[in-house]
Amino acid sequence: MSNHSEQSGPVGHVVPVSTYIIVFISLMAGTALTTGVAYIDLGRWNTVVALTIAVTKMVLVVLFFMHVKYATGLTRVVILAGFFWLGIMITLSCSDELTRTWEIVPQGWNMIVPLVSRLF
Amino acid sequence: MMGFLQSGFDSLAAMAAMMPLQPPAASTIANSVDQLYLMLSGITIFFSVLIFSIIFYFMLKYRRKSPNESGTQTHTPMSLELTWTIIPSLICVGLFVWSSSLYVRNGRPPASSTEIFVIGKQWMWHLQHPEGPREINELHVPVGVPVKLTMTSQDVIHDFYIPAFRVKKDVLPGRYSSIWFQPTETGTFHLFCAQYCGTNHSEMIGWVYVMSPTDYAVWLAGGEKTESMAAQGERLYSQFGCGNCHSPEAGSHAPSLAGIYGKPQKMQSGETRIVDEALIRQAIYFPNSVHLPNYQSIMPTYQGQIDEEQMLQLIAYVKSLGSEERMNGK
Amino acid sequence: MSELAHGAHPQGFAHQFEDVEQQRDAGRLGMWVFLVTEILFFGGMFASYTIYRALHYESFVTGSHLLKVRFGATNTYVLIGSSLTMALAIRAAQTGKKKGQIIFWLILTMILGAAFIGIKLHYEWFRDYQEGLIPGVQWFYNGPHAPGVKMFMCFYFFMTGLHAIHMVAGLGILTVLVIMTARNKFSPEYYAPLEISGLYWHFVDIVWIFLFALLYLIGGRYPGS
Amino acid sequence: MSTSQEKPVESGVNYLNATYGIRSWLLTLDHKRIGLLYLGSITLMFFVGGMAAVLMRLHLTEPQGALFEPETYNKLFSTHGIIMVFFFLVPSIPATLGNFLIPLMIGARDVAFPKLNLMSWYIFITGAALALYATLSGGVDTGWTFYPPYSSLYSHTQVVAVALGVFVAGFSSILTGLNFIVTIHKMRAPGMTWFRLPLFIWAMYATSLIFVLGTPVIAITLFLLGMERILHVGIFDPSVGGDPLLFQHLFWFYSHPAVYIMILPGMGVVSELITAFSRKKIFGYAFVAFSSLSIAVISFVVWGHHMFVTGQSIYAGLVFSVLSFLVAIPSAVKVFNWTATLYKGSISYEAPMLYALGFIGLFTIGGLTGLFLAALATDVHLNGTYFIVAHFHYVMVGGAVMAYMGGLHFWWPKITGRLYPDLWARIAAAIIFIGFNLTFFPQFVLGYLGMPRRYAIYPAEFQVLNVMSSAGASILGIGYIIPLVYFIWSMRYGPPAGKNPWGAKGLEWTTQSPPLTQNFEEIPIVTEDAYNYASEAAHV
Ligand code: HEA
Ligand code: HEA
Ligand code: HEC
Ligand code: CUA
Ligand SMILES: [Cu+2]
Repeated sequence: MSNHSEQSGPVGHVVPVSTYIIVFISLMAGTALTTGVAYIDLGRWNTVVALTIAVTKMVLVVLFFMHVKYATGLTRVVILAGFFWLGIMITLSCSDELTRTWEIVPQGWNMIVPLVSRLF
Repeated sequence: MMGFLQSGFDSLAAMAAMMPLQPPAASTIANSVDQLYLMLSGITIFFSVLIFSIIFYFMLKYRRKSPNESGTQTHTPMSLELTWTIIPSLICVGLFVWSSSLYVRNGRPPASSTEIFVIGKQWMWHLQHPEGPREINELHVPVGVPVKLTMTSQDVIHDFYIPAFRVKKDVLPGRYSSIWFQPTETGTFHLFCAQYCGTNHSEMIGWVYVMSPTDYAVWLAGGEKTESMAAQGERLYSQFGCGNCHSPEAGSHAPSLAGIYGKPQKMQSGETRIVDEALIRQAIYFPNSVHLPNYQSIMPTYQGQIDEEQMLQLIAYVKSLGSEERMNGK
Repeated sequence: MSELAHGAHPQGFAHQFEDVEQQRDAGRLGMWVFLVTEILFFGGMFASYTIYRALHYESFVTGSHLLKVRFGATNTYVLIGSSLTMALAIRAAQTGKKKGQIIFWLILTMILGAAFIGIKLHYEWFRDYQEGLIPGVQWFYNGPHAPGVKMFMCFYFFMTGLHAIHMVAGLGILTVLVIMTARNKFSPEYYAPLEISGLYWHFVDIVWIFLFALLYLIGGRYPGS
Repeated sequence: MSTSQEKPVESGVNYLNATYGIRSWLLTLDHKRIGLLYLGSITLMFFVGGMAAVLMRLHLTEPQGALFEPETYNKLFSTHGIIMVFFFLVPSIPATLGNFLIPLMIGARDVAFPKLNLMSWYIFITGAALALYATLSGGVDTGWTFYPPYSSLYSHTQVVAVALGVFVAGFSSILTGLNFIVTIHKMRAPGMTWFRLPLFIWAMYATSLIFVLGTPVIAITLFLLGMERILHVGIFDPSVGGDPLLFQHLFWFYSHPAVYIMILPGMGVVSELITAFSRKKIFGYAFVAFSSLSIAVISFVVWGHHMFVTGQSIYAGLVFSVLSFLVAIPSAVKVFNWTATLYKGSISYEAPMLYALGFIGLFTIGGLTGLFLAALATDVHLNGTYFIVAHFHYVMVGGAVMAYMGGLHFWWPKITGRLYPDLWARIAAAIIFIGFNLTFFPQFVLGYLGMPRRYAIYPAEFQVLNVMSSAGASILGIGYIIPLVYFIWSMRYGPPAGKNPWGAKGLEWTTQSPPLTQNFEEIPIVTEDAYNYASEAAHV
């Protein structure tokens, strides 16, 4: 057969309840943290922190609630492809939208810094 | 018999005249574009002929002789695969370098260009010369002088296209785009709208008249007398009370506009932008989004009060403000 | 032919497959591929959002401050809770618990999901409506950065709206699952519909995690931001 | 014409006559029947779109326009483009031949999700019905590209209804792509490893990737456009700080890859045809297979080449230009490998082969003229002119439609169990080839001369070339009607085809024609590579 089992055993991987509870508590804590941090002045870093926490939460959900930690390479490739393509879309449209004010001859790489920082 | 042949040639010639294969090439960049075009045509013809003839040759040589025959199995030499991967890649690199450098070179207007302003709207072209004259669907320019067009649209996206000059650019609402050209011969050339813009898109066309400098001077002088664009802009400037803030005597604190055009300007965000048409327009329509360090955002928006044409005149005026003195001299 | 005789297959086995395992793998892969399409579906909005936010940063901050963080955060907790109960429902099926237990977790998930929508409708959208913050429907805002704020609110409503539609669809799916469980369709050998719906539910949760961070918390909430 | 000494249809039962009645078709879960449902629907759409083309070409015989008001003309080319792209060419090969052949070729009983498959047809029909309804009740005049702010704020036509139709049809693409990806991953017969797959399967796999990764984006884009039009709240409206070019980015993020949705399946078909009619293993199997994948991937990073003159930043322009040249390389690899496959083959010239060879030639021309457009300096002149119209008809009609016709002719005996008259088929292929070139070659010249596209009236000096083009279009039209006639004729009167009339390789030719509902009595075990014509005398 060409098909291979994605997970071991006939019933798939059973995750212990304790793991679920730990993940759940971390997610709740993450939400509290991200809301709390928003009330502290970190300047541009506010967004960076908020996004980092969001990504961490997403990874937790994907790995444990969605069982990707126990899944095959194919599943992971599929997920990564989704984010990679989203990345293509954002990067290349920004390559236009954020460089329109550039002169024909760029004024040097120092232009990039304020440009990238505008994203946050 | 001769006569018959002659008339045959004549009608062929007439056909050829009716059916040219190349548009007139009437600007300084036209020939450079045509050369690239010819090279691309050469490549296309070469590969098409190559593929077609190989196919025909194989078709004849290896045609099936008996119904039960099967092909002689060949293996795939790696070297061959690499050859026909690498050669097209090299050709592509060459084409990219050629076409991009040409594009960048062709796109940069000489500093000495005279500037003409264009507004596209459904379905006509409004043009205004800095000296003041306005035109609709017609553009008069002198031969041999670089001309820069600064263009915007009042409604949808249009596209300003002069085939004989090989220039084209979309004209967008809310933005300025520009092209430039330097005509090399006098004559009359097509002007097209090349971006679909609604019902009469195909009638949004006109003519470009390239004239000798003397004819052009006569044309400029003729017609009804008009103020220059900068002068019209100056009137608007006082009419809308810009000077109430933007002048040294004014009570409120606003930056001086003298000599700012074309200079880099530091924004509050830390970014540096060149003061160009777009920035001036943005400052007038969306003053909130142009934050200068050391200034309060007190400038009101003029959206809805100043139209695109007046905006261009104001810009022409701001551009004309060479130095501090000129402004104070008023 | 498969070594297994067809008669030996459990409930829910479809004829085009060779065995249960192949069917389960196919279903799982199919769901993941579907979720990738969802990533790109929402992604079109996220990409536009990113660009406009870079171009109109201050308007977006102003707009963000019009949103009600308290309810956004509450809803995040609610959704995370629903993800946990969903995971537990599947676990109950996996480990062959009584169907009552599976149904209990499913219903709890539905209650949390419905609570999310209720909070959203009542405390956010309805109040936004009263305050005239819905572009194109009811719009009174004329504070600073009005055009950009309007743009931001468009993103807010489109993104949370699409998300809410996904929630409603999720509730529909959960209803079907409850019925299927009640009819004894699931066993530790066959619980694919539960598992696959779970993936969907968690995905919708993840989208919200990002919406919360990106819509409610731009530029911080501290005084003077 | 047939080399087969087969007995006709062995057992009387097959997927066509296994059950009877309208219900058995409308509720079928058989991938082969669903393929036929699609075949019927898209053929209808093709003739609707073709009718619009014929009217356009008639109108353009005179510079002032022979038939219509400009507004009507605008609606015609918009309808033509929208129907041809979204309702004919995008679903054409995948939904008909793909549906029919994928399970047969990989040795499966059906696709992974038959119900989804049927659902995708109903979704498609709903979208198509919406689009047709909108066309009849006023039409749409935005062009197939729907650029705002014209489409969102200025057009007075049925933009929302048509956009909704395209939106809905998009979901049928997504489901088809999803189904194919899972089927190809999970349903292959024992021994059918990835590198034994027929190249058609590789091409369908690459196409499905684009379906799945690209289509959601056009859906959300049209959704935003619709909201902007209905609520007058601007996402793209420049007067509130929106950017109309953002729409173009999102639109082309899907629509550029979509042009490879149209060509990749065609390339897959051609790989099958070339090998079958030269009775040879394909030259460079791995190269052809991987070039499909690389085309699919690279196609997602070149979309900005449609925006060189629309005001995109010059930096983005440079990036997109170089990437567009890059996407030409895998196509070149394919063309050379097909040509080399003919070398020392045993070539015969039945109609499918004629279409395949026509494809190679016309796709080469169409593809190479794509390079004129990928080059920034020449694109400035050629953008928005008939040169582009010629370019894309060479790749879409000369390429994709040719391949589709070739594929239909090749697998028709398998689909219906009947043979069509090969002489007529060859005549039609020749007529199509000639008519096609006469229609679209003059348009290259027109474009270079500067004639803009989407023009209802045009300067008189372009008339001669336009008349040539219109003449070609009528020949082309006749060329398309002939196959319609003999295909219908053959369903009733065609001689039985037997299992394998062409002596071709591939699992689908090991089944009876037409196949059983469950495809195979017993799932085959694959032990050899694709196109293994060396293993035995070519025919069975
Ligand atoms: C099936 C559809 C299809 C296909 C396959 C292609 C293939 C290509 N297209 Fe085309 N294109 C369209 C459909 C398609 N296109 C459509 C519909 C539009 C217009 C949309 C609209 O505006 O309405 C368009 C417009 C379009 C533009 C935009 C023009 C503009 O608006 O200004 C550009 C620009 O780069 C472009 C480039 C290319 C390139 C580089 C390829 C390449 O993939 C081609 C690769 C193939 C080859 C190169 C030939 C084979 C190679 C050889 C024989 C070997 C020799 C090769 C080398 C030396 C490199 N196309
Ligand atoms: C899959 C894609 C596809 C296909 C197959 C075709 C097929 C054809 N197209 Fe199409 N075309 C597009 C996709 C396609 N086109 C797109 C995307 C555009 C851009 C739209 C836009 O600008 O928005 C376009 C635009 C376009 C234009 C430019 C309009 C303009 O810019 O003003 C023209 C002009 O000649 C044209 C002609 C044709 C012709 C003659 C055919 C022929 O091949 C059609 C042949 C078919 C038939 C003829 C039908 C069958 C026969 C009958 C119905 C019987 C009656 C007829 C006779 C007896 C003669 N097309
Ligand atoms: C009420 C005072 C006021 C009025 C009236 C006013 N401005 Fe301004 N303008 C300002 C201030 C303050 C700034 C600095 C912007 C900021 O930091 O927000 C400014 C900035 C500008 C700039 C950008 C300057 C730069 O260096 O980038 C331009 C251009 C400009 N104004 C033009 C005009 C024009 C033209 C008018 C009349 C139609 C006008 N302004 C009316 C106060 C005013
Ligand atoms: Cu203006 Cu087309
Ligand atoms: Cu493209």
